Amino acid sequence: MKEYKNTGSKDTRSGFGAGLTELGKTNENVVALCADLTGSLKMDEFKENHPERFFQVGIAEANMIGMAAGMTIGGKIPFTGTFANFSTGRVYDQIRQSVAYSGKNVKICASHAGVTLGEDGATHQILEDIGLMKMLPGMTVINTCDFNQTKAATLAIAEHDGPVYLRFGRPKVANFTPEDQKFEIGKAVKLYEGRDVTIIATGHLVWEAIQAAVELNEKGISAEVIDIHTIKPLDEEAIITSAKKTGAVVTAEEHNFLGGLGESVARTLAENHPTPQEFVATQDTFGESGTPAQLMDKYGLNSAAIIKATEKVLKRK
Amino acid sequence: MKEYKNTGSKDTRSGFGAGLTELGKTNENVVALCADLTGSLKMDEFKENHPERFFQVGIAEANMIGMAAGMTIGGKIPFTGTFANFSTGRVYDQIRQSVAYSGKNVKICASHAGVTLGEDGATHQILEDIGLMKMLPGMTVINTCDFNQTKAATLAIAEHDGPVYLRFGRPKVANFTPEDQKFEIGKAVKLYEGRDVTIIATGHLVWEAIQAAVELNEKGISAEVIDIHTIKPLDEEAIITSAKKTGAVVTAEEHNFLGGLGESVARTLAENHPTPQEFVATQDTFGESGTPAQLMDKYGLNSAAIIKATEKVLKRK
Amino acid sequence: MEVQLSLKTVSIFDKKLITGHRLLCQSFLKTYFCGNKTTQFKMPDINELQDFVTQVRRDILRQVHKVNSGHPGGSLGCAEFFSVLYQEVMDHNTNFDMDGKDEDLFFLSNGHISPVFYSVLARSGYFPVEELNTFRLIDSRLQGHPTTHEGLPGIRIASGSLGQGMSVALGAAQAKKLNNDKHIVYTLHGDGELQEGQNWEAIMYAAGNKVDNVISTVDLNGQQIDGSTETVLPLGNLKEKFEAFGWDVLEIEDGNDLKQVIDGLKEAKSRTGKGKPVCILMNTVMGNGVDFMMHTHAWHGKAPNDEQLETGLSQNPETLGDY
Amino acid sequence: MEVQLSLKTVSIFDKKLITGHRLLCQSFLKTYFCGNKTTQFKMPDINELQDFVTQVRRDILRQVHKVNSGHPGGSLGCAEFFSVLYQEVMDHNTNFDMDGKDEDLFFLSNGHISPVFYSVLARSGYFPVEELNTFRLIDSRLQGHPTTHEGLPGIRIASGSLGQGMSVALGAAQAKKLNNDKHIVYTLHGDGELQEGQNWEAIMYAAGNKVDNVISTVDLNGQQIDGSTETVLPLGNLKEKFEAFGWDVLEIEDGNDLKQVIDGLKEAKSRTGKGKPVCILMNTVMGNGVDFMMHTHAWHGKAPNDEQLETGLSQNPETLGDY
Ligand SMILES: Cc1ncc(C[n+]2csc(CCOP(=O)(O)OP(=O)(O)O)c2C)c(N)n1
Ligand SMILES: Cc1ncc(C[n+]2csc(CCOP(=O)(O)OP(=O)(O)O)c2C)c(N)n1
Ligand SMILES: [Mg+2]
Ligand SMILES: [Mg+2]
Repeated sequence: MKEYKNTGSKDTRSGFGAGLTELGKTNENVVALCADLTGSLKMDEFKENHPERFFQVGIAEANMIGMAAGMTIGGKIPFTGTFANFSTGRVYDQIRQSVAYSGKNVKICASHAGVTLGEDGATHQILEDIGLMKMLPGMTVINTCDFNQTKAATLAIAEHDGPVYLRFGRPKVANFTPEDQKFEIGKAVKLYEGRDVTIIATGHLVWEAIQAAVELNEKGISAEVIDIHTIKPLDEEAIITSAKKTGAVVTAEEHNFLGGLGESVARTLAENHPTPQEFVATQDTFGESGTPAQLMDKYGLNSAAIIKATEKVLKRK
Repeated sequence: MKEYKNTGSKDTRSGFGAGLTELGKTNENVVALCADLTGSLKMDEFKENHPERFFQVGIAEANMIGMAAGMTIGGKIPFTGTFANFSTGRVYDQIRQSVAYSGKNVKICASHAGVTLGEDGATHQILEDIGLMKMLPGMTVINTCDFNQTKAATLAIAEHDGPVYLRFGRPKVANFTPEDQKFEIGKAVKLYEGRDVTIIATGHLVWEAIQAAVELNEKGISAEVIDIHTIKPLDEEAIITSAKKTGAVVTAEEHNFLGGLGESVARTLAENHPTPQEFVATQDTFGESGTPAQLMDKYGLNSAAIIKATEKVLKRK
Repeated sequence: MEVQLSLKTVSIFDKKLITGHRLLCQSFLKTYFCGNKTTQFKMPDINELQDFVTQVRRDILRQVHKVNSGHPGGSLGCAEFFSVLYQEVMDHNTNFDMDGKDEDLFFLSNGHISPVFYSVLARSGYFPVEELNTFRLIDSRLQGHPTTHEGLPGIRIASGSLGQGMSVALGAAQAKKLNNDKHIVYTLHGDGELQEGQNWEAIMYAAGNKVDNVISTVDLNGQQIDGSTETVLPLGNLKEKFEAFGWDVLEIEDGNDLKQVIDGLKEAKSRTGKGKPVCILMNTVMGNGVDFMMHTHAWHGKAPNDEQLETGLSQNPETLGDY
Repeated sequence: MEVQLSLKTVSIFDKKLITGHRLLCQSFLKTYFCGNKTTQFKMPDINELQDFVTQVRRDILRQVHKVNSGHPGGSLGCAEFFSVLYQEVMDHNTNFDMDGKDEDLFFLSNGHISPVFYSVLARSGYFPVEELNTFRLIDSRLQGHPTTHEGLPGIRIASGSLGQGMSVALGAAQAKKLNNDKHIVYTLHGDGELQEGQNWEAIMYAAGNKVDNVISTVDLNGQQIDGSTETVLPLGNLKEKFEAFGWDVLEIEDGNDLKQVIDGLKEAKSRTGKGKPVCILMNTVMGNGVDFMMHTHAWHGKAPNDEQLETGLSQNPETLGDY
């Protein structure tokens, strides 16, 4: 079994920061906007290198989104940065009208998604943002799993013409995808080939899925693991092909089981190849304060939960 | 086959208005708030009868939601009224924090949902609101199908303790459910028993589903029709039982196929009884200007679309 | 006499325009040379402009009447503003390019008054005037609210959901500064619309960041959907508000008087580039020019019936040719 | 001497309190009779209050230090305000009832300064002070930002996402009017928080609808996360802004001076019921009372390490007993 090595834990938001810094140097059309969270978003370096291309909008996310839309008129490629809740739910209608419906080339970059935001608690821990953004026509929705992938995604979305939602997180997590990876929007990455079950994971759950697959392998269960960094457009072919092969699916996401990746997969399969599926996700509750690890544990967002779900879905085959 | 009679076309929003008027007389704790759309929401009568309990907040939906939350402190039962887009996407974070997470007894009542809003076009035609609201823990989500049901639902939600999203529409549509119905939140209504396919419809699509079932019956296809006015909490038992019986499902909603009722049903079945399913819904596009009928037609939201979907899903059984 | 600059945006070389602008073109061919782009304005012919405005009013009524839907009240009140802006003030290019570099830009925040916007865009040469016939019809580029989604030339952002336009304009204005483009970004907002908090975010940002290449006009017609702004939610003293927020504010006492609108916009333009965003508080009459529609919110979003249309049109006789 | 009214909300009959409030109770047993509800305030003992504030500062530091997370800066700057409000000004009932009829209410809009809120609630008798030990821990009622979700007495709305609190307060204030309840609704807002547009919607509503049973205080510490408000997004003249929006505005020159806070809140209270909402612009020092935390945004949301905690505590010696 292939071994995925953690080359040193890093936060995904730093991957975004590194990507943005690089973009600042290579693409002069890239501008960045932030709503009073420059440090948290790791945008300081971009700001220092290019003060004229950095726009501090204060605590006014709606204005930030509108301004970003306006900056595309004039050829800029705006990257907005704030926490995931304030990047989506706070400004849904602004994104809807001024960005998505208007077809503007805005990159909405969102940190601190999910319960791993930690101690700040539920008002800051959005578990619905994937669902919010995936419902907008024309929106690309990406949730990256580690530092390297986040950096690669940040570079890739600058090349993509159209609105993008890029979701990443706060805590340090394993960094295991290749440093030199090419990030293909909309293309699922198969991490393990398997026969018995397909585990489709996104974001922080990808590393957990790898751990689960290793453990399952020891138990004699062969798990196919798919890193589905792009939730929209969804790589339906990869999902259907794998589900046909294994006949059982587990989805894993740091998100409410309502409206997110899990439901997108269920819908894809219901339309093409109905398959038993289990949902590793939060179960329609708000989060709470705690350390990221405690919360992943309490809300069933780790390899143990994936293993449990796998065992359950296998019985349903 | 049972005949459902249109007792005279009426708009669902007038059902809301009638319900609110009645509540004004019977429940002195009921207060109403509106963001400069009193006439469109049919709240005039309540306003005239109880000026002291009617709060005109102007074009400031965020403030309206916050105020409604605050009014529950002091024992009021606030009903907010504006268009569906401004009731949800515009104020998602306000609903999330001040209403849902705070557990406030606010009734968010939303008219002009979906493409049947008509000529105003896409900025006003939200096709994501069911998805938005269903992802919020503790939120009850209701989409009514005709005048009588909307009125009954309006009365029922006043009795329910907790946040509710009530979605209805603009155009006159068939009024066919009983005038004296008891509205049970979370309980699906079976309109036809059937063997071959389960049609699960909500809102304006319920009448279309009835028409489809009648036509399908003539073609020798026995359709079970479920009016699923409550999308959350979802009557999963009714769905699973019916799917087990028929082995094929069509969902029908005036909403994006991403994130709405269709995906909730797909998720329920994937977890319990994987079943081929087709989705009558908008296909991830924005709406546009046009008459309600033209738009229902263009976006495949009518009995013809339901029949086509049924025929397709039957081939997949 | 400086003739070069009036009605400047209508290119007679654009074939699509010839039919629709028959009268218009005839009239200005008599007097003017039509340049495609210019930068200053001098001595506009008020009578020509008045004819333009009258025709725009007809267009508004006919668009809305045909589909029995749309917003005549606010549109009529802003006919002078749009006409002056596109015919006399803005340095713009009818050869539409989304980026709008090296030209002035305009953003309509209160998108519901699309009928006046469409009429003026068409009659300024952005698209054939005949297309006004498709207003709010299915498959049309002339959506109920302006949108980029259908590729209508002249539109750079969708609006309709109120309160978002100023933010967009500020972004465009900041992009202009980055591009060393000295042109101006104009916006229009409803007065009721200012109840939306996002406006005040933008208003605060603009002053704090010295976005002084923006001129935002407020259509002070005192009306919104449910009644007068005074009964719905009083806006109080808007001049004080904008000034307290750090803007340079000027007023147009009668926004339905062409001369005042021209002077007001000229004055506003002269105040740009001085470290403050500029606001024009423009008093208008909702439904202006159609007697039974005036001074009331009743026609905010209601179409005239056949008879009412006739009355309205008779008060605004054909000048440049109906589409 | 009027003794009845100081520290009035602590019920010595509440068993849960006895331990945590040992020192506190001892101190006021000496002088005061503890009533559960009162309506006026007179001659508070400033030294007693100062001890209360000092203890609150200790509580803030200790809460945040323990979990290495939370917001000490804004909390410290508002220690006087909260102490005066709950100890001297508000007519409130520690026997918590969500509806809060016939008592004053308080809403914290800038929810991140929960440490000061929790400390003052606990020491006013809403819940055991020992519970401060659970701040930001998993399964705690003392969430990172205040919430009703875990049933913590004293909290009537969740906050944390900025800008929503004034709207909620206005709703509660309108409900009070409907209920013929003459009590007052108090709110607190960060200065940076005022950049959120929803505030201005609420501010406009309150004036337009004469919501004159509300006293909103702005914590003017001049700091937010990324720097001073001046560098992030200047708020300009807030007095002019609130006044242009129709509010009655008063200022507290030094919001870390107990007497000024008491006088300011008294004065504000006397201005309620006169047709205008009342705003207090309260100048504070972020991080007040802990020298190395003062006058900088650096401690907005950062916890002290062990050593820094010691320094901070040494500058604020135990007065009422640590939890
Ligand atoms: C966010 C939002 N809320 C509500 C509406 C519905 N609406 C459309 S126009 C209007 C009134 C606007 O008033 P004003 O800006 O004064 O424009 P006028 O009526 O004068 O044309 C309202 C409430 C909307 N389009 N967008
Ligand atoms: C809607 C929203 N946007 C952003 C944040 C992140 N945030 C938390 S506190 C804060 C700064 C608040 O500044 P201020 O109100 O002055 O409070 P202070 O720093 O003085 O305590 C920000 C941006 C938030 N909590 N909510
Ligand atoms: Mg108006
Ligand atoms: Mg501050």
